[in-house]
Amino acid sequence: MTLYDQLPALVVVVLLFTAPITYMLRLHGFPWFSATAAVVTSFLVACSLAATTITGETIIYEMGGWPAPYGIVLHIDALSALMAMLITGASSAALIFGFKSLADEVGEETAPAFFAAWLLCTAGLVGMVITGDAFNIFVFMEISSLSTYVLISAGPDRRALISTYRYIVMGTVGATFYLIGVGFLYMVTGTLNTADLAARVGQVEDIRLVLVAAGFVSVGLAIKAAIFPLHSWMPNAYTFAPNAVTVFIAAASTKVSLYVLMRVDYAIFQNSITNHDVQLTFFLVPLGVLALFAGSMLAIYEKNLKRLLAYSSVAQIGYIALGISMTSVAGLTGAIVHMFNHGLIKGGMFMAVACLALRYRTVNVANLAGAGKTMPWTMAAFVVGGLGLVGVPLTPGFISKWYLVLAALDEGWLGAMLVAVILISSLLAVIYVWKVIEVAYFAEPRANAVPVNGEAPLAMLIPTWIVVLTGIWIALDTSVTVGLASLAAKNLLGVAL
Amino acid sequence: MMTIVFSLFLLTMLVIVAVAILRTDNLFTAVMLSGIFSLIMAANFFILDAADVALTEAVIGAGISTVLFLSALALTAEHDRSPPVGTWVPLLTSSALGGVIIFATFQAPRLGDPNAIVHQHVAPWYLEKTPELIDVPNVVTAVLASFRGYDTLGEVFVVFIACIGVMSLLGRVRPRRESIEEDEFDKRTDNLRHHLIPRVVGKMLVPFIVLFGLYVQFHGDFGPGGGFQAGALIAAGVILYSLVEGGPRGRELVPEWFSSMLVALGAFTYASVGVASMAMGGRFLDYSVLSHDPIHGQHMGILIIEAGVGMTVAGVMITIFHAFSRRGIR
Amino acid sequence: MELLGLYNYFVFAVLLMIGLYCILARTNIIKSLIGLTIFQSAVFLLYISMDKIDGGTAPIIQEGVENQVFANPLPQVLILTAIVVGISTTALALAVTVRIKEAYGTIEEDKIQEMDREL
Amino acid sequence: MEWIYFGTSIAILVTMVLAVVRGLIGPTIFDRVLAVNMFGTKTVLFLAVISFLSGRPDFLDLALAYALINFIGVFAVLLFFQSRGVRREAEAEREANK
Amino acid sequence: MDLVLDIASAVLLLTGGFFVFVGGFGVMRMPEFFTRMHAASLTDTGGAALILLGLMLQGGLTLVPLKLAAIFLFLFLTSPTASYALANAALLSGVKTACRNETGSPLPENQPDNATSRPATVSRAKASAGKTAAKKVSRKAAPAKPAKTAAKKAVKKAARKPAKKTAKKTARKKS
Repeated sequence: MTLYDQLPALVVVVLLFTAPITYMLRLHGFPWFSATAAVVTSFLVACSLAATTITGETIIYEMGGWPAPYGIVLHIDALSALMAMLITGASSAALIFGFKSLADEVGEETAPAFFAAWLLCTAGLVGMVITGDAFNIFVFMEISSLSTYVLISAGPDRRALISTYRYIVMGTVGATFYLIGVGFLYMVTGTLNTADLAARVGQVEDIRLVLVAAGFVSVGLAIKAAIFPLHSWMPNAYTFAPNAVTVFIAAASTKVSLYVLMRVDYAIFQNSITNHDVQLTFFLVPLGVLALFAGSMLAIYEKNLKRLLAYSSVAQIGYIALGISMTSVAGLTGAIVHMFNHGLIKGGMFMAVACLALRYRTVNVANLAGAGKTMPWTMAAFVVGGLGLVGVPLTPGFISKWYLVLAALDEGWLGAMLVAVILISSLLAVIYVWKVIEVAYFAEPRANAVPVNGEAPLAMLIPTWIVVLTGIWIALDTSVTVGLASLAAKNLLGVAL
Repeated sequence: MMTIVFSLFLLTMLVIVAVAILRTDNLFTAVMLSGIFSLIMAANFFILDAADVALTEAVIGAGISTVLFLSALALTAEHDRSPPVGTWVPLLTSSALGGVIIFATFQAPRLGDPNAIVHQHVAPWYLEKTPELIDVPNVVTAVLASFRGYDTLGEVFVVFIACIGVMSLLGRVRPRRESIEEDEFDKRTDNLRHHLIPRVVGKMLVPFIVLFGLYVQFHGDFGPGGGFQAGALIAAGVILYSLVEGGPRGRELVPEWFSSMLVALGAFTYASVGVASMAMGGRFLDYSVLSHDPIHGQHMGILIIEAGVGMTVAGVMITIFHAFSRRGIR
Repeated sequence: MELLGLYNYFVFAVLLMIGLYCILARTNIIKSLIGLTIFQSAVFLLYISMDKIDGGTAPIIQEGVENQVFANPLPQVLILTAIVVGISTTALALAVTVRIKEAYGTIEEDKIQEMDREL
Repeated sequence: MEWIYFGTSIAILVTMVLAVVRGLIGPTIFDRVLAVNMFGTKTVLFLAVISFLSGRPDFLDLALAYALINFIGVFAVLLFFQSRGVRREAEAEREANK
Repeated sequence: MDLVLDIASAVLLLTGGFFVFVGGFGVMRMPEFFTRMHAASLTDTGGAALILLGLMLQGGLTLVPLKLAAIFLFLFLTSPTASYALANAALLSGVKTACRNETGSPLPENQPDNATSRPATVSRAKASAGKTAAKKVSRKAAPAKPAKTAAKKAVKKAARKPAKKTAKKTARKKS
């Protein structure tokens, strides 16, 4: 066994292995350093996995050396490699970005615990993405959600506590729903391996249990992914978490649930339930459309900048849901690319917000008057991100929406309506982004406003701009993301067809 | 036949107790009833031939969970003062849920059906191959620690993160109360030292509980038990000591830095077994490569990781209990 | 007899309903958490009901006994995991509850909501 | 012999039901604690008998664990009452001092 | 020999089962807490001992009788301890017993869950702050429904009990 063969396991093992060490060694400054080192290593490993899988290869890694249906295997294809890249990338960017702000918000004493939780959160998300076992997804889902609760509850405001509590309840209900679904699937197939499940679920005679299992899995994951009517835990959780944490979870965590939803649905249910594409459309299209409108409207009327972005995430998740619901290569490509791009955009925007919060000590939109002058670079990053949310050409948002529109045009009258919906919601995005820009650039600061001492520190500004520029680069050179995504989409549908 | 009779009794009780929990507005009553609920559940698991799960549910569900709920209750409130709000929506949601499940399970295989698909595909392989590949009598332990060792690794990290969370939430102490002199307050709330009989009997039992925990730990290959149950039992012993002698003395017995280090050390042990097997040329968590003989390697691996699990679980439960109890006196 | 064999599933459904109702309808945080534990326990029941086999015994191989039928070990392993995950979640949620009580002085969600709205 | 075990276990089960009923109707919390305690001991006995009935007496470990755990639960309850009494006094005193 | 053992253990088991059931019946039917406790704790030990003894006879010469003996020992130690602890707690929180009823009239039902330890609270509060405060406290602490009766009872009880201990304590505190 060469090191190269061990890479699939290493991407998560590095994180898991470092977490207890981070917790145990209580040296000054060490927790941040070891966490960052581990996450960056994991990111590099994920990149090399992506380089392997972009050729269309699927990596199977047998944990413990036990073969597929009996032991747990890691199953890495283009899609999971892309997601692993997104997660570890977002995590390392947020950590590097948070070098200063986290030291502020967390404090020396709780730092080991906090960074261990951070490592485990990343590990949980990556583990969910690369595993090929339905129950293993649940275990890693719980690792990531428990550590997310810990990270959110580290927020300074007391409302962080109540948002954590709501998230715990919703998250546990969601995970339990998923567990029920897996239980029913196990009942009718006798296996837990996803590939094996996909093969055996087709032979089930009585489809009723499979159908209900699909329902439970979808609803459970929809809760975790904050798809519209089940999103209630999300805005407050994002708002009251420490800023760097928000950057990370906004960029990565809900997307992973969407990924699992997509993977489970396409790999297992599409080829076993007749007309399942129609069912999926009926489940996701209304929710997606509602999410687009409701999320955007709520964002327009929101005064708190972080919550505004959180509602905008609700809307953007609507796009991804729409893409998933179309069951076509273009639609799936759009959805996957949008997961990635939205991660980048939102990550960059929340970073900019964190910079603003550092200087202004508030994230109320009304109090940010004059930010365009005092913090030009930060606001510029925010504006570029905002353009990405709207979907202006040359921004990453444009690429994904382009694919979504292309996919929708293939769908007949429903597709035409969807195109209209996408366009309208982009206009709504213009409104809420403009609302912030107007205050920041054109409003006069209030007389009693606290004086702001200039631009954010470079340690925060540089990572922000790196993320923003990566977004631009991805918008210009689409070969990596769109290449991996369309490959992944074909893979998913190839199983289905 | 007998199984069905017993199940009928136990399951009906389960439902009745659950309804009672829902209806009571006294939280203490609810916690007591949920203790009964867990015990019934555990007895039911035993009837259904899941000895390991029954042990775990009893120790964790009925024991540790009740203690934790009571600790939290002592720090918060005792009455559920609010009337249920928006009763219709929850009622409809939950009945829809129940309806869907009853609809779905009508075609499910009945209890104990030997022809059910669950008994056909993967499960027989485990039962058949365990003596040959791993050679421990307890198949559950074999599956838990080796075939699905990666799951168990994840689970150890779940308890680890729970411990981290509780510590970072309750670790910072708040100022002492003012209304009662502190030593008086400590003496009267924190321990049972002035109760002669409970004190004597309780302290007498502590070593036996810990001993029994160790037995469960190392007997886990042969009978019901293993790291989780053992860790929880050992923690229960320490918790008993803390209950009798008071939190400060309990923390003298097992200092907080020690228990929280134990947590990390256990998780670290587990992960390093995996890394070691990678270094020795196997897959992650492939214990066969740990020794020249694969079966011996498996035994060794299972022993070490079960020890890691036991350490973590014991440490977590003790740490969490101490975090709650320290919150109480200060 | 057939229906009796399905009794486990019905109880599972009913417990799930009770748990969910408790979570959704009660505003008291601890009560909701107790509901959450019931909700999770119901799922344990579902899995463990699957492992039973007629005339079987727990999957611990006895020396010198031939032709034993063993229950399915896999659901048991899964539920061992799930139980530990459940207690971890509960412990964390209780710690959050204690902090909520300290920060707000109450553990009734509706009151907390009112307090937050005033801000 | 099997029927003897069966009969005994049914007797224990019925007692468990009675204990649950006492736990449900209360009326004081102490009745409920009593019910829990009694239920615990009955579970121990039940498991002991059942493990003989199913021919696997090596599962008595479980009964042992139950016996121990049940005991800890009662202690926790006792401590809870004690701290509750003091807490209420403190509350009352604070109230009075106002 | 086997037959003798079987019969002996059958007798023990069935008697034990009967005792256990009687205990459960007593817990159901007895009028108030302490008598219920009496029924429960006696049969907890007695019935358990018989059943475990009966099983021990069936165990043969293995580890099994030893484990049963251990269980028996534990129950023998823990069950009375638990009963003692519980009775003590109940007594201290003022659960009424039938024996202490001075008038001889049948007792009113004990106060339900929410009110059990109120008398002590109120008496102490009264000692330190006077009657009005006591009323306020009890009314405030009681839940909506049984508020009136509980408060009334509490005040009555407080008046009846001199609450010596507390008075002393507060005196000490003042000085």
